[in-house]
Amino acid sequence: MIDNNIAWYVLFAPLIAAALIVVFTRRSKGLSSFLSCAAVLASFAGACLIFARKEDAAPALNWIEFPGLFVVPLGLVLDGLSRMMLVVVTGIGALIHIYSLGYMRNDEGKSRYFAALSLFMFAMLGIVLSNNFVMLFIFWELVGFTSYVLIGHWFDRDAAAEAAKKAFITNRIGDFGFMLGILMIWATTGSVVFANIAPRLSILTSNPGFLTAAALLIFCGAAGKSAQFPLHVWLPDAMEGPTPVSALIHAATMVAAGVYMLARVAFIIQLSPVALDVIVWIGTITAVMAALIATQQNDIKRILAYSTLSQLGYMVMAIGLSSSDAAIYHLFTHAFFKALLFLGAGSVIVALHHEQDIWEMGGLSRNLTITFVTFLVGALALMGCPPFSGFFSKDAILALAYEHNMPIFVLALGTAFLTAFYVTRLLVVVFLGHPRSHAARISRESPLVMTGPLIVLALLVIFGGSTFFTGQFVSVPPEHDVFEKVPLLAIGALVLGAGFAFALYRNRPREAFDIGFLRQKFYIDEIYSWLIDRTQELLARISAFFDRWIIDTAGVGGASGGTWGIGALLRFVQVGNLQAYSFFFGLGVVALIYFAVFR
Amino acid sequence: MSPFLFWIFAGLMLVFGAGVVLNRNPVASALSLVVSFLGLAALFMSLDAYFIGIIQVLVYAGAVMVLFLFIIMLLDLRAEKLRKINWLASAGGIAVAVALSVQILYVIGNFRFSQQPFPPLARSTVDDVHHVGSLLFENYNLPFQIIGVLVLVATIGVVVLSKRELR
Amino acid sequence: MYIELLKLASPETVVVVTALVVLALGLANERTAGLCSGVAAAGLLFAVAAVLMLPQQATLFHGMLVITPLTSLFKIICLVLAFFTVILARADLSSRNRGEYLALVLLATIGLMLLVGSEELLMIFIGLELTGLSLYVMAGFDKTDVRSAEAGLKYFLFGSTASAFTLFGISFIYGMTGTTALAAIGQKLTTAPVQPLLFVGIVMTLIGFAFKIAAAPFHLWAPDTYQGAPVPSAAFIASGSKVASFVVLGKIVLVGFGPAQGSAAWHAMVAGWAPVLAALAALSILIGNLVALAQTNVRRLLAYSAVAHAGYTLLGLVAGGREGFSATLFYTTVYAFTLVGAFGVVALVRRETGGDDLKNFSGLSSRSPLLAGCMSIFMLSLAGLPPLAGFFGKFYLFSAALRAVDNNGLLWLVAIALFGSLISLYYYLMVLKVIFVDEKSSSTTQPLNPSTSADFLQEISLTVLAAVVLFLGVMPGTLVARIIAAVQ
Amino acid sequence: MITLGDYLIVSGLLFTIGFAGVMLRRNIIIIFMCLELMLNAANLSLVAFSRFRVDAGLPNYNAQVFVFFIITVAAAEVAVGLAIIVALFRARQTTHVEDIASLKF
Repeated sequence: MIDNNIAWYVLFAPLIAAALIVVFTRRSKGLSSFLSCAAVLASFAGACLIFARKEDAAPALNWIEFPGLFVVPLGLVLDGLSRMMLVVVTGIGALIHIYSLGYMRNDEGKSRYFAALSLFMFAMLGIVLSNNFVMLFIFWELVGFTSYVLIGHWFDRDAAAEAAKKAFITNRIGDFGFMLGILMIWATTGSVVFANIAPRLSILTSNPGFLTAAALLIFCGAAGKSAQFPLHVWLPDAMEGPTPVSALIHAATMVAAGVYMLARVAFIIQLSPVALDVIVWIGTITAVMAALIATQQNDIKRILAYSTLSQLGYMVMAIGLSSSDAAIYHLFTHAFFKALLFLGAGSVIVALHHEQDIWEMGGLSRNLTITFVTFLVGALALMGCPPFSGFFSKDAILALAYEHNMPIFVLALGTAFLTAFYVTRLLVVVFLGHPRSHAARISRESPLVMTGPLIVLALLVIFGGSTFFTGQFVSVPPEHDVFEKVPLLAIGALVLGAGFAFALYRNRPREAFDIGFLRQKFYIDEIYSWLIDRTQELLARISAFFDRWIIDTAGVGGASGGTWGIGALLRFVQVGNLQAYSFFFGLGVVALIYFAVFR
Repeated sequence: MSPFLFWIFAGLMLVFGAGVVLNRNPVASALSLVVSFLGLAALFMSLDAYFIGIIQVLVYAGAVMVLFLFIIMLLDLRAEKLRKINWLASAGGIAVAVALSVQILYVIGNFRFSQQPFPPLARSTVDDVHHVGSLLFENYNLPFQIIGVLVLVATIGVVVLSKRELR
Repeated sequence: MYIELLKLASPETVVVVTALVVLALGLANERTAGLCSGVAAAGLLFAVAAVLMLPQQATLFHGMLVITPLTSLFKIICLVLAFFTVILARADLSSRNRGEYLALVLLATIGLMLLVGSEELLMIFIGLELTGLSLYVMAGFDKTDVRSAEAGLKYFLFGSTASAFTLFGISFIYGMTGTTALAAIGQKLTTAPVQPLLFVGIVMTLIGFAFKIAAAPFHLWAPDTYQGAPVPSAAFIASGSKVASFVVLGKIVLVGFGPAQGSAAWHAMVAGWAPVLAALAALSILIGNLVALAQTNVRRLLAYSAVAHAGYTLLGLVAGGREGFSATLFYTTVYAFTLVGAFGVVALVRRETGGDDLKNFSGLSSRSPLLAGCMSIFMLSLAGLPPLAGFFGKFYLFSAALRAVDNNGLLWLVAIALFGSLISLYYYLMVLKVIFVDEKSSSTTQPLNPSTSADFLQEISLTVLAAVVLFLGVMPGTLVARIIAAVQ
Repeated sequence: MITLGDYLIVSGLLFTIGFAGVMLRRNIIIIFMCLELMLNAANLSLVAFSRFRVDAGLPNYNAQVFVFFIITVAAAEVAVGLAIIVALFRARQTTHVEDIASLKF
């Protein structure tokens, strides 16, 4: 009855749901959402089954096969890593689907939303299960595409459309490098299957420069998807999408895909010390920078977005310190508490009729008790408060940094302090004190479909703290009792940051201090838009130049005699098009002959 | 053929070829073209290709030139008005043309067989019509039939394009 | 022998007869336009059947007519592309002179089939000219539109110049080897010493094909022609003519000029056709993508993107070998189907709104979700997003290029190509953005022509094309396996 | 003594003269004539190669057949080209390339 193909069912259930919605049930919103939820629950059940039966091997078949020339196997990989990710992705995905039933209940495009959500689940599961680079890349792109659709769900809002475009284009820049890296690896080792690349690594190590280039190019892809500096700009803007999407894509799963991919190919990256150095520093820079920016944001979702960036920085840091175990451990715990935080934020936002500015909230702990308690659990985990899951996983990374690289450790500790600071600020401003707006005063708790997932997630976060529970899923790095001072320092930073923020923001109606530099996110967006403007202007100039050069015929006779220099050039340029066409033709011929014969 | 005659006909061909380019009046250009092709036909004959030479004269002087003249008359084209000559464009075009000819001449100069004199023929080639014809109907039968299709295309095209639309 | 010829050239014969019938029908009565299309389509399907009945291997007249699985496959592809062009012509042109137009499409198809099925330079030249002449006339066919004649003229002038260069090159090749059959040329070149005259001959021969596939800097005609010509003509120029040109270009360089390949590796360039094609490819990718960014007319945009795609496709030939050639063939086939589809959407939009600028596409998603969906599949495939056929084609091409030369010598070219496809995403998405997001501005434009049965037929064919693009992306093996098996 | 090289040089010169005309002239009809020059340059070199490649005491007639085809094709091409000019002239009243530039960027 249950055969080996169960992994395939897990993978395809959401795709079938998406197809059914698109083809048949577009008109019926209720049925569409039901289909989508049913599919993801089925996948979750399957994932649990796979998780329980560890002996199952992954069935494989060849997708495209030409012996000796080109083989792309269509295979799934089922190891500890992917089993764990399967459960996390489908589990959190299921919760978020259910939550969406409440959050999106009155939305016009509910069918479209659920179709995209299902498609996203399919793509994400594909990334998790792929056993080769080609499939991984295809699902990778599909994830990018669906997240583009979901971010731009409310495409009639300009900001949402812009954010979607930004996300997509930034990701493409990363993917450009990723694909080049894949091609380089494949060209040298002759295989795209992870398991087959591993025994042939000696070919790569003989050429360290090439290896480093390939590793860094692959990292490019991860940097795009996991929003690492300098490709991080899309993630905060992506908060324009519906909140469940933020929770699913931009907290728990998609952004983690980069880290997951790095863990998958860690065996390649770890061969190149240079690449590891670059990766660890990029991770650290992202962590510190995002934490700094988060301290000055006012939008509740943006604060969470920057905290995501910062936590992803930690994970990448761990990869750079060649411990994918620690990275995955943090990914695992982070997925739960960050999804919890986003869903909590969504509950707040719905209660306040889509108000996202934290200074318009305040005192919500009285009206939104469940949301407050669960949010508090998530926040404590994010800060790294001892009994909760975040503490252990963060501690593992800190210990790692302490062991290998002191400057990184100091910066990581500083980030921990900043994290505690801004999370406490968020808690205090949103939930404590007095309501600062009418909406906040009359707010009411969200319905059960929304609070239910919150409670489940909060319980998971609490249990996540126990090594016994977590150990079932990930290989927890062994505790280094030598470094007892690391946890102590971490708790110190936590207490310091939290206390500082508590003192600063208690009963304060507006921002305590204003640092424009941080508020404007280091002006990185401005720099980018300046660069883009310059590029566009350059392109416009080039095209105008061509325009005049080849095409413009009007006023040849009357072309003002003008000064000799530019005037003469322009007149040459205005020869009338066909003549110029044949001139370029001739120039091309002469150049080619020169190139082929005389060079 | 003696070198003297060769250079006479080659010179004729090139000078009148240049005349096609340089003449302002389309009619004069068309006539230069014919003279140039007469020179070319003479060169063909010097290469013992009598049939091709005669075809050249018949087709170009008899058909193509008439077609050109016909269109020039039909459209009532006079000598080009003295438009402002775009010196820079001309200079660019000439530069490219000179560069191309230098390349071609250099390459031909370095060609291994370019100093090869006329290889002797075993038989007279006055019956080359026979040889060409038999090749045409045996080995080159397929392209010969395709040429028929090609002429059909040209006919349809000319009729369709130059027919006046009735409105 | 003539019986043999008739048997082996039966598909061509079927098409010629169909063309004559269509021509006669069209001349007989102005009102038989629908019948003409039907007969033409039926004739093309008959020809496909005739191709299927050809023997596996045959050679006539020293390679003038060669039948292999490869030529049969691509004859079918050309016939199918012509079939879609005929359907496209139903919606676009007024019924005036329909018979002549369809006859020209059919005759051009014969040219393509001859090109595909020949390994002899004379035959290839005549095939080029036959295709070329028909396409020139097709480009200038619409006399109610001034720009059509201009498109025809530009295409004609460029085409004749390019074919003069090709001919001059062929004469040099003939002079060096004493033959015009590709296989014999290849044999001669392995023993003959390498001479500069040979390279000049090769470069000049390649120019004619660079023109046909619209590779920079011989692409300048393409934007004007794609924009000015009637839509079906432009579609056929961009698809059928390109596919056949790539097939025959591949055969010429790999079979005929094989020994003079040289190398385009970054550190070890060796003179030959490979570096020449590499230069063309790099230039095409850069120019095509950069200029496409600035376009506001969808057909011009497609033209510049066609230039860029010619560049990508050349990568496979630069790589050479069986794998490279297969990659090129697969990519150009996929591209041709995608482009016919895209032009089909353009034709319907043009019919409905009277133009093909980007602004005519605004709000297409609400007017016709089907067209919008098809167009997004075509655009995303051109952009190379998985899981569409364009992605797999690119992946195959690039990997073939990387593996062909030792030590990743072609990495520079692949990097340029990847960079180009990164840029290209921007303008493809621009089209999609206009279609899906710019809703409001469209409500003012009233449809000029209500939809008719011809539209319905076209929508079906567009859906089929979109399905093909999707299918070839998900299961590329079905086509690639055939191509690889067919390429020796 | 006249050699193969002489014929090739003359042919190359004729070709570049023709191409120069294509690039320089603005009257489309004259551009067509220049195209004819280019085609005939190719014919000349083909016939020259054929004469200098003697087998069994006869010139290689294959090239002459090739030339025969080229002449036919060229005539068809001229006809089509001139028809395009007529169509264009009806629409625009001009045969000057610089007046034909409605299609641009």
